[in-house]
Amino acid sequence: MGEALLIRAAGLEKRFGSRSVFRPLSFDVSARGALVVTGPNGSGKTTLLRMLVGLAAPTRGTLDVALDRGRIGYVGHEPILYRELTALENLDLFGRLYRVPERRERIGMLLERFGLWEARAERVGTYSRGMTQRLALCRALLHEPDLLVLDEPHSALDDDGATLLDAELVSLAGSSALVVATHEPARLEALATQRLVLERA
Amino acid sequence: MSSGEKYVAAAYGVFVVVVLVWVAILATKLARLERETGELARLARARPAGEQADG
Amino acid sequence: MSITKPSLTVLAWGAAALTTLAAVMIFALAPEDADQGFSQKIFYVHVPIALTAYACFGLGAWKAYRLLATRGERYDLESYTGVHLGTIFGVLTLVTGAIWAKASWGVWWTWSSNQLVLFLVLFLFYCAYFMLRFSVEPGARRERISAVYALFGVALIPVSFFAIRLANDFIHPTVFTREGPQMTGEMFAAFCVSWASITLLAYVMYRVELAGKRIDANLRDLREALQP
Amino acid sequence: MTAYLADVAALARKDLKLELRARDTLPAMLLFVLSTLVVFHFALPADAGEDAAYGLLWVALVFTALLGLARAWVAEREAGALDGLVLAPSDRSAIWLGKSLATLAFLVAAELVALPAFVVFFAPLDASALVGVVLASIGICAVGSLVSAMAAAARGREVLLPLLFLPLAIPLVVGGVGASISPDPGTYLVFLGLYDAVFAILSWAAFEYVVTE
Repeated sequence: MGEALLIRAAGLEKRFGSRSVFRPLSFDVSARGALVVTGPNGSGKTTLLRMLVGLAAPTRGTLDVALDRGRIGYVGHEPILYRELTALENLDLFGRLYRVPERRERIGMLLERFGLWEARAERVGTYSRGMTQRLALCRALLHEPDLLVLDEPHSALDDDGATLLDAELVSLAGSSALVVATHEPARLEALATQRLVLERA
Repeated sequence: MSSGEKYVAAAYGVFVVVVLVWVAILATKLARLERETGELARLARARPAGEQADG
Repeated sequence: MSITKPSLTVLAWGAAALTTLAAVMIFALAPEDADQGFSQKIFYVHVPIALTAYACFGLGAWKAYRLLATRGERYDLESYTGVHLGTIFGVLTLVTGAIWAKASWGVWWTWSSNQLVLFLVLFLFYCAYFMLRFSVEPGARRERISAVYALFGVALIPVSFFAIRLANDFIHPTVFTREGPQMTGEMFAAFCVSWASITLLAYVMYRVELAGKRIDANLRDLREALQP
Repeated sequence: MTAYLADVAALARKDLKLELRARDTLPAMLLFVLSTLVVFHFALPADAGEDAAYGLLWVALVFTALLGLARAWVAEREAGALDGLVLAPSDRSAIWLGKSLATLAFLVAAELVALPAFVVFFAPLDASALVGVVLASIGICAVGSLVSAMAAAARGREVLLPLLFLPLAIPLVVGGVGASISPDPGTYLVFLGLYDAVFAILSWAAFEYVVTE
C-alpha cells in the first residue's frame, strides 16, 4: 500500500434544495498525491473543492481530510482577499491568522517570486485579474500548506504567470498533496497521480 | 347575550376558526400532494423498463 | 415515522376527547368567577394557548439545538414546524388576550399586561424568523442560520419578560393589575384539562404539519429522480 | 488564549484600517445621529417632558447602530474575503469578536458626538445614563454583529437586518431608558449587564454555525 492516505471520500454527494450536483463520488488522495479534477462547467468541480477545504459540507457520504485547516491552502474562483487592503496588508493579516513564522520575509519572498513586489503597496482593488490571481496564490502558499487545493488556477494567468505556477507546482509535488480542478489537464499531465472526471448529475 | 358572553363566544370562536383555517390549509396541501404523487406515479410507469434498473 | 412515537390516530382521538371534556368542565362544572363574571371563562383558553405557544417555541429551539449538535438534517423541518406552530398560538394568545382585556377593562390593548406585551415582542421576533428563512437559499446554510435564530428566540423570552416588567415600572404606573385569579377546585381542574387538551391538540397539529412537509420533501426527491 | 486575542486584535485592526481608508461608515453614522436628534426636536411638541427626549435618544442610538451594522460585513462579502477568515485555523468566534469590537468603536465614536449634542439640545445625562449607554452599546454590537452576519447570507439583507435586530434590541432600549430616567437606575444597569452576558456568550458560541456549513 502506498503512503498514508490524506483524503478519503466515499459516496460523496452534495444537494442544493432538491438538485444534486454530481453522482456519488469515492476517491482517495495520498500524502504526496496529485489529483486532477476535470469536467464541464456546472459538473460540481468547485463544490467538490470547497468540500475538501471545509467550506461546504457533503449532504451524503463521508469525507475525512487528515489535516487541520491551518495546513491547507486554497485558491478558489473568488480571490479571497480584501479589495480595499494592499497586497502587503492582505498577506500580513492572513500571515498572522495562519501563524506564519518570519512572516515579513516569507511575504517579501513570495511577492518577489510572483512579480508583485512593485505593486505591494497598492490596493488589491486596483489589480488586474491576473495580478489578483497571483496574489491569491501567494496567500495560499504563505503558510507552506501540506495540501494545496486550486480551482482552475491557470484561468486568469498570462503565459509567464502560468509557467511560474507550473514551476511552483512541480517543486510542491514532492512535499505536499495537490488537488487541482482544471480545463487544461494537459498542463498537469506529468504531475497527476490520480484523475477524477465529473459529469453533470 | 350579555357583553360578557359575547366576548367569551368571540374568544372561543377565534380559537376554533384558527384551527379550522389551519385544517383547511392542510387540506389544500393534501390535495396538491395527491395530484403530484399521481403525476409521479404516471411518470414512473411511463419510463421504459430498461432505464428503471439504474433508477 | 419512528415506531416509538404514539400513533397519530390515537393522539388525534385523544385530543378530540379531551377538548370536549374540557369544554364541558369549563362551561358546566366550573363556577363563574366572583367579580369578573362570565367573561372570566376566556381564561381557560387564553392561558393554555399562551403556555402552548411557549412549549412550541421551546420545541423549535430544542430541535434547532439538535440540528446544530448532530447535523441531523431531519431536525430542520421539525424546528421549522415547531416555530411555525408557536407563532400561530402566539397570534391566538394576542387575539384572545385582547378580547379578554376588552371584556374585563374595556380596552382592546393594555401595555401593563406583561404577558400580552411579551407575546407582541415574540410575534415580531418570530415573524422575522420566517422572513430570514425565506430569503436564504435552501441548503445547509439556511438550516443552521434558522436554527441559531430559533435558539435566540428562547433566550429572548425570559429576557424580554423581565424587560417588560421593568419597563412597566416607568412607562405606565400599573393601573390594571390582575394577579392570577383565585381558583376554586373545579376551576383549577377545568383549567388543567383545558391545558392538557390544547397541548395535545398542538402536538397533533405539529405531527400532521411535519408529515405534510416531509412528504413535500420526499416528493421533490422523487420528482428529481424520475425526471427524464 | 493570547493567540486568540492576537487574532481578534488583527481582525479588529483590519476593520479600523478599512474604515479609515474608505471613510464611508463612521462619517455617515455621525451625521445620521445628529440629524436624527434635530428631527426629533421638531417631532417633539414644545411641552414634551424630558422622559420623551431620553426615549428618543435611544431610538437615535439604535438606528445609528443599525447603520453601522448594515455595513459590518460588506468588506468580507467582497471577493470572498469571509471564506479566507473561515478557512484560517483560528477559532471562528474570533471573527465575530473582532467585528463586534470594531463596530463598537464606531458606535462609541458616534455616541461621543451624539451625547453632548443631546445634552445641549434636550436634557442632562447623569452618570447612570452614561453607564447605561456603554452597557447597551456592548449588547448592540455583540448581538448586532451576529445578526448582520446572518442577514449577509440572505437576499434583501438591507431590509432583513432591522427586522432581525429590533426585537432583540427592545430589552436594551428598556434598560437604557430606565437607566436614564428611573430614580433607581441600579436595577436597569444590572439588567443590561445580564443581557450583555447572556447574548454575548450566545453570539460567541453561535457564530461558527452562521458562517460555516
